[in-house]
Amino acid sequence: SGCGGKTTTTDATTKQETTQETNTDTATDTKSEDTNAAGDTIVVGFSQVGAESDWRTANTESMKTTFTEENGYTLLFDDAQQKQENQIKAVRNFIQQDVDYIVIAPVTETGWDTVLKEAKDAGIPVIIVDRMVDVSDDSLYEAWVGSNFLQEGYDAADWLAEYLDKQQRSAEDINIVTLQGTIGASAQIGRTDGVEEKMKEHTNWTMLERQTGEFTQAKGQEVMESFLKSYDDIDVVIAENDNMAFGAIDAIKAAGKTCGPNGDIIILSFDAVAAAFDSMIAGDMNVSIECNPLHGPRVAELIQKLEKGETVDKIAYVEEGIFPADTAAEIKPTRAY
Amino acid sequence: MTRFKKITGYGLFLPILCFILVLLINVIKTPSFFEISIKNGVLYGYIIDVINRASELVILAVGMTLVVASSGGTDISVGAVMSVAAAICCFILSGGQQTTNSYQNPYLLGALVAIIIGIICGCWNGFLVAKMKIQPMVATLILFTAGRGIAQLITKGQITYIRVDSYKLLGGNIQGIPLPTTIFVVIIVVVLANLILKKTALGLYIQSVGINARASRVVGLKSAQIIFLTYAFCGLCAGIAGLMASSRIYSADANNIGLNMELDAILAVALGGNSLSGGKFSILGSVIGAYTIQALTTTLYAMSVSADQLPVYKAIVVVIIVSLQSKEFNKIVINIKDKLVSYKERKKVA
Amino acid sequence: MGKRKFKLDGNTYLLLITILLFVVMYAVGMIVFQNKGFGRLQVFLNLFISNAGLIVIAAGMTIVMITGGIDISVGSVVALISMLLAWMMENKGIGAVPAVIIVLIVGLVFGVMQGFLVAYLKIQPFIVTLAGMFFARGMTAIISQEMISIKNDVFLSWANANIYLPFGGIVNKKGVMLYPYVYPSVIIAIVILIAVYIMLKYTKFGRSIYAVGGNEQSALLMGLNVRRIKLKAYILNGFLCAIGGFLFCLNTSAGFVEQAKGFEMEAIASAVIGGTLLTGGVGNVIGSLFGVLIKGTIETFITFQGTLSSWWTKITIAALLAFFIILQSLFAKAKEKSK
Amino acid sequence: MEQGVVLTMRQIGKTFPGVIALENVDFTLRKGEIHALMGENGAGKSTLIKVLTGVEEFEDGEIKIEGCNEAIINKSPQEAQKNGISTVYQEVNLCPNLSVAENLFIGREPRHLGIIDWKQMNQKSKKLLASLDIHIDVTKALENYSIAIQQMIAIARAVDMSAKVLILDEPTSSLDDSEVEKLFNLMRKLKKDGVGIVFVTHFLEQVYAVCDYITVLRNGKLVGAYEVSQLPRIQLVAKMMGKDFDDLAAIKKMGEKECGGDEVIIEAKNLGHSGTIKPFNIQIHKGEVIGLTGLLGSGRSELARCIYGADKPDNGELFVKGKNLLVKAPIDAMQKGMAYLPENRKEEGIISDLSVRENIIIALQAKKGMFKPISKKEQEEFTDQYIKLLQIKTADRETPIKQLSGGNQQKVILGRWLLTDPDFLILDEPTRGIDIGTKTEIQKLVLELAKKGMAVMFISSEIEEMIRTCSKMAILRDGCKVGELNEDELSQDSIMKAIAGGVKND
Ligand SMILES: Nc1ncnc2c1ncn2[C@@H]1O[C@H](COP(=O)(O)OP(=O)(O)OP(=O)(O)O)[C@@H](O)[C@H]1O
Ligand SMILES: Nc1ncnc2c1ncn2[C@@H]1O[C@H](COP(=O)(O)OP(=O)(O)OP(=O)(O)O)[C@@H](O)[C@H]1O
Ligand SMILES: [Mg+2]
Ligand SMILES: [Mg+2]
Repeated sequence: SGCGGKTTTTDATTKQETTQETNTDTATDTKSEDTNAAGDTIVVGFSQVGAESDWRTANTESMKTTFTEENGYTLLFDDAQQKQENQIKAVRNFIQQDVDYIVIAPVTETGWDTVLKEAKDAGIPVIIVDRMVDVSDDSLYEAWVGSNFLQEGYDAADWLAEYLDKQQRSAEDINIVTLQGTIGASAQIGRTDGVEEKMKEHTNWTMLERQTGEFTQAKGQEVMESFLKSYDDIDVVIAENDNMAFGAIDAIKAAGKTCGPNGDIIILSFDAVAAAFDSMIAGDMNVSIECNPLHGPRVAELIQKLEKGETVDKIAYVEEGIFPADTAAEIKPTRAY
Repeated sequence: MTRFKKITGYGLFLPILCFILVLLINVIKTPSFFEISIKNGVLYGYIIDVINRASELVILAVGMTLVVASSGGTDISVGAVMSVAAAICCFILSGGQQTTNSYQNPYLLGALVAIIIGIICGCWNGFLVAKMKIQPMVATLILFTAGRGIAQLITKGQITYIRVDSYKLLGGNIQGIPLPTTIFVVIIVVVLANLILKKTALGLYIQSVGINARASRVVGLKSAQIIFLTYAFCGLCAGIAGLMASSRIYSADANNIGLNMELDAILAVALGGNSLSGGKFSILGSVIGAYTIQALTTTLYAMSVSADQLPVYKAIVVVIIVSLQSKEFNKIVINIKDKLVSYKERKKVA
Repeated sequence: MGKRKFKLDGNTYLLLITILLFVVMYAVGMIVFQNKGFGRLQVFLNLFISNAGLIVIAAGMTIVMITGGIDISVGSVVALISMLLAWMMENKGIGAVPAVIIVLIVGLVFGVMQGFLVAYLKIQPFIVTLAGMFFARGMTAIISQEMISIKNDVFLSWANANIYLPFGGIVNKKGVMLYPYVYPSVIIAIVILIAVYIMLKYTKFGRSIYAVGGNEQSALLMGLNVRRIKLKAYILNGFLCAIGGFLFCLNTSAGFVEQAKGFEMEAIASAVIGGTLLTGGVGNVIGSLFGVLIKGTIETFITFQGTLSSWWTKITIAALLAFFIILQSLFAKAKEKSK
Repeated sequence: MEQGVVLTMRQIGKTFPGVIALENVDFTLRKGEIHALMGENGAGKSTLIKVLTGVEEFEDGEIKIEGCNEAIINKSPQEAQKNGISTVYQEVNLCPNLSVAENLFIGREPRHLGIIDWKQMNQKSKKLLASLDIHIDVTKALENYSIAIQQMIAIARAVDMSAKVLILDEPTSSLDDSEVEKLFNLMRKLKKDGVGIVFVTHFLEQVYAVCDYITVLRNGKLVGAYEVSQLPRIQLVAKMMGKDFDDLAAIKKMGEKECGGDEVIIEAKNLGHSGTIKPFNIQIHKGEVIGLTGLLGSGRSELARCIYGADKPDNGELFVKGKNLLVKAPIDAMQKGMAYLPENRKEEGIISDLSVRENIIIALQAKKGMFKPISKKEQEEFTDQYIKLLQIKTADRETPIKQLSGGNQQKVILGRWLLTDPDFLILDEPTRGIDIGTKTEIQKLVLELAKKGMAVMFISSEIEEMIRTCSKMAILRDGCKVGELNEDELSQDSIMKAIAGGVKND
């Protein structure tokens, strides 16, 4: 399993497609196997964060389409409505429902010791997806599947350096503002840190200000409006998700400035949701760094291995790409979400 | 002295004073706050931002004021209702697709249905409060919980984008008019509400029911009907606010449209000098309260206060404002002043 | 007078109805999810384990609601308490016991401040506690924007000290014998609940809370020190809130800005479902306990159902809540009529 | 302090915005004395009491109480209680949600090891109320009982505090004669024990029945303090009103009433509300004043409420001018020309934060409907008209009604209903808390209205008042209408007999 490194965009998409295909294969395998052996489905309890974004909905969808009856699974889905307390409750109830596997997309990284211990005591393996959990004992979960947010941060900074190079601006002073995600979210931390670390390599880059836009378009716009009034010479906006970038673009336009590949301000964003491609095609956004929500097949792969008694890697990153504006029109139709 | 008394005795004096005080913070901290320029033929500046951004809140506060006045309770579902209205509007306009570049149905249809849905939500709340006699906060808790779910159901859990320029007009600017459209909507809503209250006896009815529902029944008012009406109206306001918020981001974001707006709306009502236990009310007070809140938020942004720490400052300012408005606080201050004066006098004598 | 007949006043009646509805609801769950283990004792105990903090906080909420007030700051205060605990133990190296004592004091101080504003400056409780809500949430962010996991051994040993019941063991699918258990937090919550019950019913202070809520002006004219009573009620609430926050933290073992969002609504809803009036003067912590259990059962239903999407989850919770509230109101109306 | 004096108030001054409520008022109360505080509505009686007990702050003067050399200022009722002053305020001030027993003992509950002894408290309460001849379930919430019972409970509470000074502000306004007698016995007993009692009332005969001393206030100023024996009735009234007054003699029935004909305005057939009033039949003719009489709790108010629809009747039929009327809410009755002045002023009468003007026009406005607002000018005219007619003492027509004295509030409510120009007017204790001068005016008014053809239902605890105004009387007992007395049968004796007839002691 590759760690969302610098793959070219085309590569990423093809890879993605292939993983999906292989998965359907394994799935069919499982089914035949199951009917042969126990005639029983594998019961998977999945505790999801909520449906707070398109990304999350795609993630849920991926799980639901993977763990179907046809593929030999029974999925118990629980939505935590963005509350960790609810997830803890759900896991406890999964244990009582005698599920075979528990999959958690944690709301927070912290606070999992107690309930994971309960699962372990009941002999139920746990797989973590998306955000990591911060527990004292690694053996409390079998594996983790997700994105490498830090790497996404690195990618963003590297792409920017390269882009500025191409524009022959690498020597100029570059002023950056960041619209951060909800403070404390893994994506926010990883992306902020990644960019921050790479900033050290570019002494001519200045981070004017960071402010959270809470991952929403409206807040992103409001904060950007404020930035634009405080600073006259913003060169780059880093929005830690696409929605905030949309808000920023509107604010920039309202202030009488332009953005995108042909504009005054470079817009750098994360997630690469479908709407981001529209925005890039419209020439408003420069780049979006992917955050792949399609975790289902990857998790199924792990479960199959565990069923066979094989050991699995503790950490499994999903594939992720970088999508600059010039390739957007071409790639959009191939995207799954 | 008497004139001064007359001014200070005027009901809206304190809310207005507080609003001005909040603005004055900027004179010291961010002098550029009051600059207004023209960009792209549109007025541009912090003050314009305040007026523009406060629009949804103002409209919600108008509806909330009446709900509070008539039932002595609050409607905590307005934020969720906003998102339902936005979702249904975008759903109709996009014809069910996730994103669209042209209207699949006429805009008016979408807007109308959205507003009607807002009213229906209000009616549901009104039914529970007025007819079923359920306590307002709990009655509206139902839609508060379900609202965003319904909105997500409509949008299938995704953000529905309407990428049509005319959709942005409501939350943006109409070509050739230098002021944001929202201002006009606000003016219409506020004026309309005031007209209804002044030109009919509804205002008196609402106050009467809010002060003493039993006595109001005896004098021939249908308390239930009046309470119901205010909730329906509040739903209408939420519907309009939802359309506005949706237009700003030309999409329906079920999770975030109107998030936590109910609290600010209630706060606006209180900052406007209205009692949350019902009865006498002033719409204008709530309007000023709403602008005060937005002015505070914008001010803090202008001062680069981080969004997640912003509530601390907001809390402090709110406490100061409501303390200033509290009669007890005045009494204490006067007491202390008296004591100081008499102490000084005694010293002089001695 | 002849033999004393068993009479029910309106409020006891409502409490009984609430309890009855809970029992019926739970029974329905047992039938519907018969094959899925809903009937296990542990599922019932989980209601308490998962809601220990909420039980205590709902008790505090009940107290302020009886005075005719409300406290919407509790969710934020819980987050602040959790964050403080995590921050003190992990970043400052303070021991678990002193850390807990400090947060209890913080809760008290918070209660004093809110109580002072409500009782002495006569500012509307909703607004005071709304400011409290903003303040506590903001302070949480100021302390740390990052999540802090609690690794303190003493603290974790409290959190993970399963207290097993000696009976009712079940062998699960994996062949593991599971005995029903609870955590110390549950015991603490129940002890506090009983203490508050006694306080409300059998102490002078408890009764004066009801008097103040029933009619503040009258209470004043009857010679009660209304301000002091209100202040005390808020202080007690702040203290209970801190304990609740501590129990909550035992369950989640972490400090985090976004924690316990919307907790205040859960506490208020629990109290109201349990028969407390937002207008004051009426309420009972036993009712609030059942309010919490009903909310917990609704959530358990959803988990056991296991196929609801995010939005259907919200809608279903709301529908069950609506069903419950409306049923309760119908019973109340019927009672009113028969009077 | 003089020997035997428990309380002195000197040069008390108190102003409210726009009103000088008290100016240079002196008041002296001796041990074992029942001291009447008299004056017209709004004279400042209640204010003087509130100043004394710390409900309101006062600006000038000093208060001394036995046992303290220094002048005291009670900052709160709690302090006043500690200083030995126990008070029954004009409006019933108890907690409706608490049980009767708790209302009696709140703040001083019997405790055992710091824990309230409920059993003892209930027993004590029972005994205490029994001493006033009230036998009710003390564990039930107070709100279940009528205003009269609540008044008795408030009195019992104050009496039981064993204070040096007992203040009773219009305690008898909603009591009937037998209850009043019980109260007087109690007061006499306390007097013997050396308690100083301040007694406010508008019933002159009560003053002469129990009081030793009278202090008269007029317009916030002291008129004088007199021994009862030195101040005959006529003079007392003159002192209160500041002019001579031809007292009760004048209110004799003003000649023969023109019989309003036989037109039946209201007819109830088997009308009833389960739980409060058993099905009854009644016929009320045009120009008739029908009185309802009965013991406390006999269901007089309930009968009236049932006709008006304040409690929706659940069986029987009601005919208004021959047409069947289905009353769902009071507004339906109002549309058909009914009006109802409720007995419970605080809960069902005043809309406290609204101004006098708004309180007066609200019923007419409700009747007209939302879309026909009465113009501001008209509103002001109406208001001024009734302020004048009923001599309402208010600083301004925009004053919130809650700032008016109790009696003046009652006048506003009466004005509210007269403004709707009803065909059938129900008055439940209309003269409650109203001073003697205005009371006569109101009685005259009722007769005048009847003469003009209005049908009136009149409920009052004062039998004399009823005899003076009523042309017919219905007798109630235990929530059941048991008979009617015609004009020629009306006399104190016959009524008493009818009420008592068949009453068993339980
Ligand atoms: N809170 C207040 N604010 C303003 N004015 C008040 C207030 N309370 C009383 N007043 C005024 O003070 C005057 C005296 O009122 P008070 O209640 O003492 O009269 P009263 O003698 O008790 O009359 P009644 O016999 O009707 O009870 C009245 O004119 C009244 O309007
Ligand atoms: N002495 C009593 N004992 C028990 N219950 C009583 C008593 N007096 C009143 N009640 C209760 O109060 C209810 C209403 O009584 P209420 O006093 O209003 O009747 P009423 O005839 O209108 O008398 P009034 O209007 O003079 O107070 C009665 O139906 C009864 O339930
Ligand atoms: Mg008085
Ligand atoms: Mg009565």
